[in-house]
Amino acid sequence: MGARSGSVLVVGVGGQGVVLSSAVAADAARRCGFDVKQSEVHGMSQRGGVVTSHLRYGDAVHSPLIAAGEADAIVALEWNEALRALPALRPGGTLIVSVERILPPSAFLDRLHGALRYPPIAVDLLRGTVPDVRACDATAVAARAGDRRAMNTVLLGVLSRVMPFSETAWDDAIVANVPPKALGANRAAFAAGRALQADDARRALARLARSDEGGDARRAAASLEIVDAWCKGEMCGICVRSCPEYCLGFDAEATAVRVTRADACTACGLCELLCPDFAIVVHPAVPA
Amino acid sequence: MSELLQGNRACVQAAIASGCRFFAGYPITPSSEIAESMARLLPEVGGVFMQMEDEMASLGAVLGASLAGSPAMTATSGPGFSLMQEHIGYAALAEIPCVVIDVMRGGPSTGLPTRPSQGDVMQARWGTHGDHPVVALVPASVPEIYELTSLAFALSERLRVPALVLYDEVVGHLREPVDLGTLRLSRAERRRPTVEPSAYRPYAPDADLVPPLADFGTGYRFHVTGLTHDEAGRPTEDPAVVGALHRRLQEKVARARDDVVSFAGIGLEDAEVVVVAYGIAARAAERAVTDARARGERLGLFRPRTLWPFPDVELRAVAERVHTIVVAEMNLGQVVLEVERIVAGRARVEACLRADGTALTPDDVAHAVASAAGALA
Amino acid sequence: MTGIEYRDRLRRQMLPHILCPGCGHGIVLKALLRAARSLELDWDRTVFVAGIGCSSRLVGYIDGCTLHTTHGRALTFATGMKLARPELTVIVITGDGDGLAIGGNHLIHAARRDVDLTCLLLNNETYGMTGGQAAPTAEPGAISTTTPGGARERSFDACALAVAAGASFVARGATSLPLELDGLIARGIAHRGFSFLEIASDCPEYFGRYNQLGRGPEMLQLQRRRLDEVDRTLRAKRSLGSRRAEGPPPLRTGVLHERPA
Amino acid sequence: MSSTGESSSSVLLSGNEAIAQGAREAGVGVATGYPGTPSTEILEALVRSDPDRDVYVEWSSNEKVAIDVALGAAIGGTRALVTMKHVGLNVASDTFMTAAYTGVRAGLVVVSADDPGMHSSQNEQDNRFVARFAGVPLLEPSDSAEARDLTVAAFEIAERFDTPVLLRTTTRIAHARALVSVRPARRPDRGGFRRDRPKYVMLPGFARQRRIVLLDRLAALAEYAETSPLQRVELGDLSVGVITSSIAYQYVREALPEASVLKLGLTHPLPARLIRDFCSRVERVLVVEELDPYLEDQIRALGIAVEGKRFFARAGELGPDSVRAGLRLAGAVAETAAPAAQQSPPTTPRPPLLCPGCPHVVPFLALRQLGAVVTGDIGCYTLAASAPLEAMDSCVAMGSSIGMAIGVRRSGGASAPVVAAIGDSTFMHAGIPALVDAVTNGTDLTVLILDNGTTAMTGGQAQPGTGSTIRGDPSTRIDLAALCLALGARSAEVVDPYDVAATHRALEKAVASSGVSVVITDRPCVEAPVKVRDTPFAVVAERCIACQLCMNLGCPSIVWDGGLYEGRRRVRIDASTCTGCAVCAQLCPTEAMVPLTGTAAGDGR
Repeated sequence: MGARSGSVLVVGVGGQGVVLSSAVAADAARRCGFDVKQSEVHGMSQRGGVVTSHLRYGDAVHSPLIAAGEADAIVALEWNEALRALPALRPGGTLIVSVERILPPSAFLDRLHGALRYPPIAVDLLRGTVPDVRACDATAVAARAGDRRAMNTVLLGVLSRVMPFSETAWDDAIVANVPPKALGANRAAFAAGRALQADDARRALARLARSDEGGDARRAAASLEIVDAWCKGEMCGICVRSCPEYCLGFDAEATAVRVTRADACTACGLCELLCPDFAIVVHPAVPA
Repeated sequence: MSELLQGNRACVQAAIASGCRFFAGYPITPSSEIAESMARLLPEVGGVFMQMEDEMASLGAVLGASLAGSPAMTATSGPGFSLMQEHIGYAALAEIPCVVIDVMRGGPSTGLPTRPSQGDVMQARWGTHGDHPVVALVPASVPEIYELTSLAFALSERLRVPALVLYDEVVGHLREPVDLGTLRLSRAERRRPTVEPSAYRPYAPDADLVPPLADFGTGYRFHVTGLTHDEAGRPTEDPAVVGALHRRLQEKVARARDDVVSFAGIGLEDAEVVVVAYGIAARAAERAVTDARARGERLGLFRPRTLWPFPDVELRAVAERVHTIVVAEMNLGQVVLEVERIVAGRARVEACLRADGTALTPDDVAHAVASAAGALA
Repeated sequence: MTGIEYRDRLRRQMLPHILCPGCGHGIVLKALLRAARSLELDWDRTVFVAGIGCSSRLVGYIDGCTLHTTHGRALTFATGMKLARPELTVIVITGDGDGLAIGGNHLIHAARRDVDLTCLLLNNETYGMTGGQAAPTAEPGAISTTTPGGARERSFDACALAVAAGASFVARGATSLPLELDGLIARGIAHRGFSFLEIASDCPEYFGRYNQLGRGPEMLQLQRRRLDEVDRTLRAKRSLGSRRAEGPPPLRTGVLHERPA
Repeated sequence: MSSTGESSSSVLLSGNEAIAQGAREAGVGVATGYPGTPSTEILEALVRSDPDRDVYVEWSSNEKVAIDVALGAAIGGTRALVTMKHVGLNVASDTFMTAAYTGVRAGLVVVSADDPGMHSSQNEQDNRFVARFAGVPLLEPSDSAEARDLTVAAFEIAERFDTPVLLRTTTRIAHARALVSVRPARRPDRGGFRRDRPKYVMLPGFARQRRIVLLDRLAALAEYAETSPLQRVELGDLSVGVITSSIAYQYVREALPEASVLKLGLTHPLPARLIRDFCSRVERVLVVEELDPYLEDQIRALGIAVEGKRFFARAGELGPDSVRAGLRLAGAVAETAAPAAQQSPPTTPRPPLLCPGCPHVVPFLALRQLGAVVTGDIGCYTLAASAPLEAMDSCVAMGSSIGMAIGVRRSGGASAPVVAAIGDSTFMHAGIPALVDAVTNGTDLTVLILDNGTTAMTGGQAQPGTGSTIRGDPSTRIDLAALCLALGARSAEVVDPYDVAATHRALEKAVASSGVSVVITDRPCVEAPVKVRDTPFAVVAERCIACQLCMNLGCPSIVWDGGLYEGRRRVRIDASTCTGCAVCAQLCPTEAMVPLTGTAAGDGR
């Protein structure tokens, strides 16, 4: 592909508006006379999963997909997805990212220690390998522009600074693709994004850092004291059903409760709280 | 110095003088004056008067107060007495001291609210379900109301039993000159535990078979229940424990019999015919007996002051010497059955009964005696 | 959260208790003991009074001054005791049948008198001790041994009744929200005057079985389903228009009424 | 380039939209299908393009019904389109195979949208073989423009040769958007039905004759394939020739802009002469195709030494990287230094999830707690197999859940209760016969029908339980409970899946009962056809005891909060995504979850 071509990878999480953003950019490209191909994956990925949309434009485009290391720009609506998409970026390419964090339930698996399974948001660190990182808190910008949901369009505004599409083409594409009732907010969001200076993300970063303060990482699993003679076993079963960690089961005769997953216990105490028979006492482990 | 005092008022004065500091009751004729007097007088001595929503509540409150250490009583009449039966049983099993005054009126049901009767005497014995000891006193005069109400408190506190005082509408509303200074007040303190709280077993009896009773709120923690229980107060169905409990409850009263049972008599030493009567009926009988004796007839009077336990040994001794016993009572024959059981053929037993809302008269008794004598002749 | 020690307030030698598997009453007792501990009640001057029924059995397991009275009459004993010895803290545990049927009169009068008592009424909509007969709180349609075709009478709203009768503190809690119970009970005890707390509890053995409500765990969930806000949320929702059954009546928890005694 | 220089005849269309466009231009009169990614949008686009309702469009109850309707339409004289995903063709194949015998009258085009890479499918079957198996012509577009062109051509071929035509796309074609030159739609021709029993009544005597017709037709088609404009020879550098089709063509073109390419649009029957000719002109022939060596094996069978799957993966989707790598491996492109791609720092995986407020969550929470063996089915609820619900033990094909449950039950291998979990749409699709089987053979079984009133997995298409058609017109809604009872189920309890207790209870009761017991959960999908966004819930932080029981729902709206309670993380609800289903509030033991407008602010406790 010659100089008059380019590719943009838009990434995010289902529901964020990845496809719409990509469609707007594709339409802008078309309006500027380029051949365009745009591809995304539907299906299960729309259920809270990763959504990626490849946009390629040029005089003649064959592949709808961008090869690794060939994207001129990545527009990431979410931090984790930005990192996941990085191998697509060509050397010297531009990463446009909102310091948005959408945490999948799998990020919360370590309930005992409260450690979040999510890559730290470190924009400055990233600049070491990707010189042109344009980070912002797109949701905050969009909110100021009128509708926080237009965060994707804020990023298009940022993108418009590095794309060879005219402002008119962008605006026409927005008008053609955005539902009429959201048009005002999206136009404002686009303008705000286009006007954005780098490093509009500092406040968001501070906020996210605060919420990253995890639990007591030193905590060990708790121990449970069960008085078999008082326990009414399977006929009751309240504790077994209440345990958030599925730590409890029954003994062979199902007459008393047994701890089946001792290391998963977080000492939340629900079993003790809800045991009507005084049969369980939770002894939280003392921090080392 | 004597004063003119109504029976119901005498009852109140005796109770307060005997340490009663809690009264809970529900209005009912012909006992209402007791509650009214209590409402006035109890606060003056630092006591508590409560008008409750019904008789069950009244005796419930009395039992609660008693467990908190207050000698307590209630007063009622037949319908209310019926309602109290469950709690009388509770007091008997849980051994909670309390005094219940039943001012008897004509029944059954609403019956004759303002008329006298002696129809509750068997209810007093067997009104609550199950075997249980009961102490029931039957005063025949205003002074005796005073003395026996006082005695009821003493017995109740000492034996941890419900003590009942039964008198009828006539005695309750009767005004008689009374010199309170000359009347006997009985004093018996509730026995409190002397052991450490940790060693306290609320139903472990002393030698007299009565367990000491701690007041709630004094450091002793224990369980009181209407379920049959062991000495620690824990519910049990162990036949050995249950049987022993029932026997002890009976036996503790039996052992105290000599302090409980009392009666009065006229001419018992030489009588050929003896009239057995209690309460207001005994006063008619007394007139009939004294009139007859004035005529030289060998008529006697046996007047129980304790109906339950009945002075049975004493009456049996009398029966050995007489040929006829006439039981005069204002019902269709209740105590007469007990007398027949006690006499057991040693003498003829005849009844002089009246259940029409009016009091027995001396003539009624005289007639009955005469017809008994006639039948004999 | 469970840090407040309550086990030393139990008559351990009496355990295990006689209540059926999954019965919610034990949860209430634990909350009561925690609440008492948090208030630092003088245990020698606290008396627990109960009537007759499953819930009333709870007092037997408290290592304290406990009085297990006759059916329906716990409040009368409590009233007498409190008046005779005002320094006592008197806490009554009763059930729906005990407190609203046979003892209903005592309840309304205790509320009216506003004597400084705390009354916990454990509502499991049934007579458990006698084998699952209809209680006055059983909703119309509820199956019981005495309403085999479903109850036809209206049921009591115990809290509304208590408010109307003059109770100066009225609250409702649920065994499915055990920690909230601590706070409600503590506030009830601290309140000067008659405090009435209705606590939704569960009888899986009878009410749950007869009405196909499941066992303890499901009945706890059902309570939360009935919570006012959950109930309102679900009722307002569009369904697919199918023949889904109407849910049970809502359960409003928290302090519902409070005035100085 | 002028910023206003707009290309007037071209529009950006996805492959699916382009097929709909082509069908409209070809004057299609009846279009049917069953939703299935990546085919679903074809009929939806067709409906959008047809406000005047010239075309009869329906979501059929399954692919077999869809193709029957379409075949009937075709022999009734109206051009018909039937769409499905690749596995849908398995369902439709009974008709498909024999339609090749009967032939059509008006054009019948069957679209099979394959899913290399299994983005949202349970297998990766290469349906090109099905065309060969059935003996029908196979067209493979390589982008949106060709999707339009080949659709138009498919109708023409169908009529010219009196045969159904299989138009096979893949996810990358179906869902990629590219510029397409469009022409106006044509109103459908209504040719009318002509009785022709020997042609349409496939009694053995007639069928034997039609088998011969089929073989003769294939011969004619093979001849057509040699000269069809759908085959394209792009001669360039003759050192390497590439034979390719479909999306692979695009990657090849990009990686080898100078190479000679035989780009096949009609891949069954294969043009043997054309291939031989092409191969004879180049020094070396590579076959680049996605999935199986469909072209490669057939070309080898012609006695031509070609290379293909040696260099290109048989599993998964091809892409510009893998094609370039394969070509490099084959020595067809120079070993250039690949651009130094960025290393990706460690990231957190993001598997697909059930949506916030999804009515499927609670039944599976209950099934997990009941310890049931759950045979699953095809739909969003298959996600219940993954953490944290982990409550599904199999998922094979549409409607398999019930039959498999019967088998598990009869295997003696299940000591736990056996529950078949199936969506309403899937039940209508293929569950009913299996339910009949369970009833008539007296199997003790619980069937959980997850009724959300839509075909949610594919984006909310109407189905028999929806009560509306693909055009949104009201229609008779099938009463699932009545249906199941009529089929002989012992019970059919309808429960609110937002009611945690009721759902658990209903399932517990059902698994304990004998015979076939059905539990039907009744809540609309929160995403489609109407987005349900009721008052969101919020967490009253000071009430949260950080037990995290609510997190077992796997609800994306429930996340950790910054706050700690006894060293554990408190939770927070993301109000912007919470739909207000109130399920978490029923798990919470402290009533910490409250409607945002509720007592969250004025906490009186």
